[in-house]
Amino acid sequence: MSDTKKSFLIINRKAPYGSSAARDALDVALTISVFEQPLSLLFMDDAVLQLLPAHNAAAIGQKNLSANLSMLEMYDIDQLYVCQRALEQRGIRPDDIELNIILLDQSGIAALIKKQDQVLSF
Amino acid sequence: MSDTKKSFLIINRKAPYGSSAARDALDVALTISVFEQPLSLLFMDDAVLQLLPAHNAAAIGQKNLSANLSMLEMYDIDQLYVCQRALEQRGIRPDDIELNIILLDQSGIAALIKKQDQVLSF
Amino acid sequence: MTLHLINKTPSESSALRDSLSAVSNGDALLLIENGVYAAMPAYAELFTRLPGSVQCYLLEDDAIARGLKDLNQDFRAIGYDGFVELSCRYGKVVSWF
Amino acid sequence: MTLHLINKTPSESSALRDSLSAVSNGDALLLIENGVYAAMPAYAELFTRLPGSVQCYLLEDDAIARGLKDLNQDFRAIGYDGFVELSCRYGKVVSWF
Amino acid sequence: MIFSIVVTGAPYSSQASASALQFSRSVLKLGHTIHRVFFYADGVHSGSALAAPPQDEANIPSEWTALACEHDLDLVVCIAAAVRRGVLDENEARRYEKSGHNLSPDFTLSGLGQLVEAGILSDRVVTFGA
Amino acid sequence: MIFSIVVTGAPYSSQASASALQFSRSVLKLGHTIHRVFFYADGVHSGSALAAPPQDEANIPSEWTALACEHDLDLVVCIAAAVRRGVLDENEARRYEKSGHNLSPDFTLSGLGQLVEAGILSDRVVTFGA
Repeated sequence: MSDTKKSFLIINRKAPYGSSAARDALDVALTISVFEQPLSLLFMDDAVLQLLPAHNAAAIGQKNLSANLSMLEMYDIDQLYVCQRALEQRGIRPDDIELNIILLDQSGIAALIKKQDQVLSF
Repeated sequence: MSDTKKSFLIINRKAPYGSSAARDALDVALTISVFEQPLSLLFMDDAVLQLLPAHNAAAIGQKNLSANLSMLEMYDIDQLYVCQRALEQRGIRPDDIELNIILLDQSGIAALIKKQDQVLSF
Repeated sequence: MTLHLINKTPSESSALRDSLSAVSNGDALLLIENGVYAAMPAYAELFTRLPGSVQCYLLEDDAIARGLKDLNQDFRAIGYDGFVELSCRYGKVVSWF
Repeated sequence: MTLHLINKTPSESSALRDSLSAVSNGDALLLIENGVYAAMPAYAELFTRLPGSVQCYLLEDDAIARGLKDLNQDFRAIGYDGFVELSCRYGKVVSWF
Repeated sequence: MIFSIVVTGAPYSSQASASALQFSRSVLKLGHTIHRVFFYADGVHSGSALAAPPQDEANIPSEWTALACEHDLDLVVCIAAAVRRGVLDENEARRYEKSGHNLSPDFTLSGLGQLVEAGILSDRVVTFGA
Repeated sequence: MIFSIVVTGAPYSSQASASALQFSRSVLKLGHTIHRVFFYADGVHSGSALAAPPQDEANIPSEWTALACEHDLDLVVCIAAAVRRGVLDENEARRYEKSGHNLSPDFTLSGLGQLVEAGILSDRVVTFGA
């Protein structure tokens, strides 16, 4: 199995905290990186809200997602792609986001998906 | 308790079969009618899709919702209110629906909600 | 009068849009859970056609959890105690999700 | 090439809209579960900007269950065997929900 | 004022049960009464005796239990929604000949009549949906 | 061709598990292989041994069990998602000192590595989401 490599893309589309989707996706991302497979993450739609800084999820009895997001960088997952239109629709400036992100327009997203072996959605 | 009457409104907003919401709402409606409380049902958004005739849910291993909807009339629940805009957006003509329905516009919906004691949402 | 409770973002469900089409004069809106994102300034236009008599609130705990600040000034932030008080003040609570 | 699998109505989630913004030439769409409602003629406009090379399918079992007929002619109805065949023919399957 | 609370979302999957818990605490703190908390649809998983979240996360089912014990709350789980989803008390486990049961003893399985009765007897019904 | 299937919706609450079951039947009928079915998030409830739907309704967990027995399927339930939601096998019940367990014996609790390994070894991964 160690010889086999597949490129994985995780598509995130959900806001954090209201459901378990955001955390489920991050757990899968960390596991893929443990398996040392090529991995990209794409944030579309409400998932760009995961990228806002200064979460304080203790206020609702949950754990901060931000800690896990920062772990991505520790695990050398630095392919964080973000849908530009999703940011614009929510009035979020790329500068507001404290992670290294790559902005993609519609054709960029299509091209990103096209080159993957496996795509997992959350 | 037999002296107390409260008017109930059930707001349906979900399509049938994809989730349990439509059936959950109907089960509550039938229970309210057993308790002989004044009851209205409002179908908004995707819930108007529950009203289409000729379901055949056996195709996906479920039970037809239509049977339960017809039971509403047996139980004398004939206040079926339907959001006109939701029908229009989906190209459904009121004639396509084989139940006795009352069409409501936006202000009609607001007025309906206003006069209820309790509103349950599905 | 009715307190309308919305817990979904404008994108993940039509709950907000449907609630806005169902308010009466003197009702109130309260955004909770993911619903608080609707108070981001980018969504302000959704609320411009609301009657002036409709008060708008958001649950502070949910906004803090999500790192939201500089929100739409038309929304007043309240805690769970305020949520309970609103539930008492208005004749009923209608949930949109 | 990718098979895009959509299982939500145009109203209950932005899954369909997001999938449409992510298709490449030669991809295919397959509507399943509540997704089949998007093949109602009233929603035809959503699909007008798709490249002509994108094939559109819907899962017949789900359409029959929901009493849908006279659907958008651009969608071909298939069964689960057809769904499996499409999954083989396209290089991967991307789910939108 | 008399409140009843309806929860239709499962813990962890949705925020509904956690929000309802916080709301209930405030209701009681402010001197109001909770006639009943009714768990419907996926809300029935709030009554699980087997949920074992990591220690640094909230345990929603056991927080309901603690609140119920402190304030003598009536926590009712819809029986039809529950048995379908594999949430059983000892009686139902016997009836369906299942090997075990998993409803926390502080919750009661009962019918939708309990929801309607709560609507009739309560000044306010607040639904936390998923 | 080698398939793996991912299910993230609970039976009855969502159609995901039922659709995945139908799809899996067709995959096998057409002569393909299913490397693994992975149940994640609310999908973990597909592994419940206690679900007791009315007799005139499909019993999704037991249909999975029947299909697995017939075709020797590897049905894996994500352990982290499951224990949080109150789906436990005998081992986990012991570990968390719970009174009972409710995972059907034809399902296995395991980690997310099983999902990733399935993605690496399968030609196609098809997700049925909720």
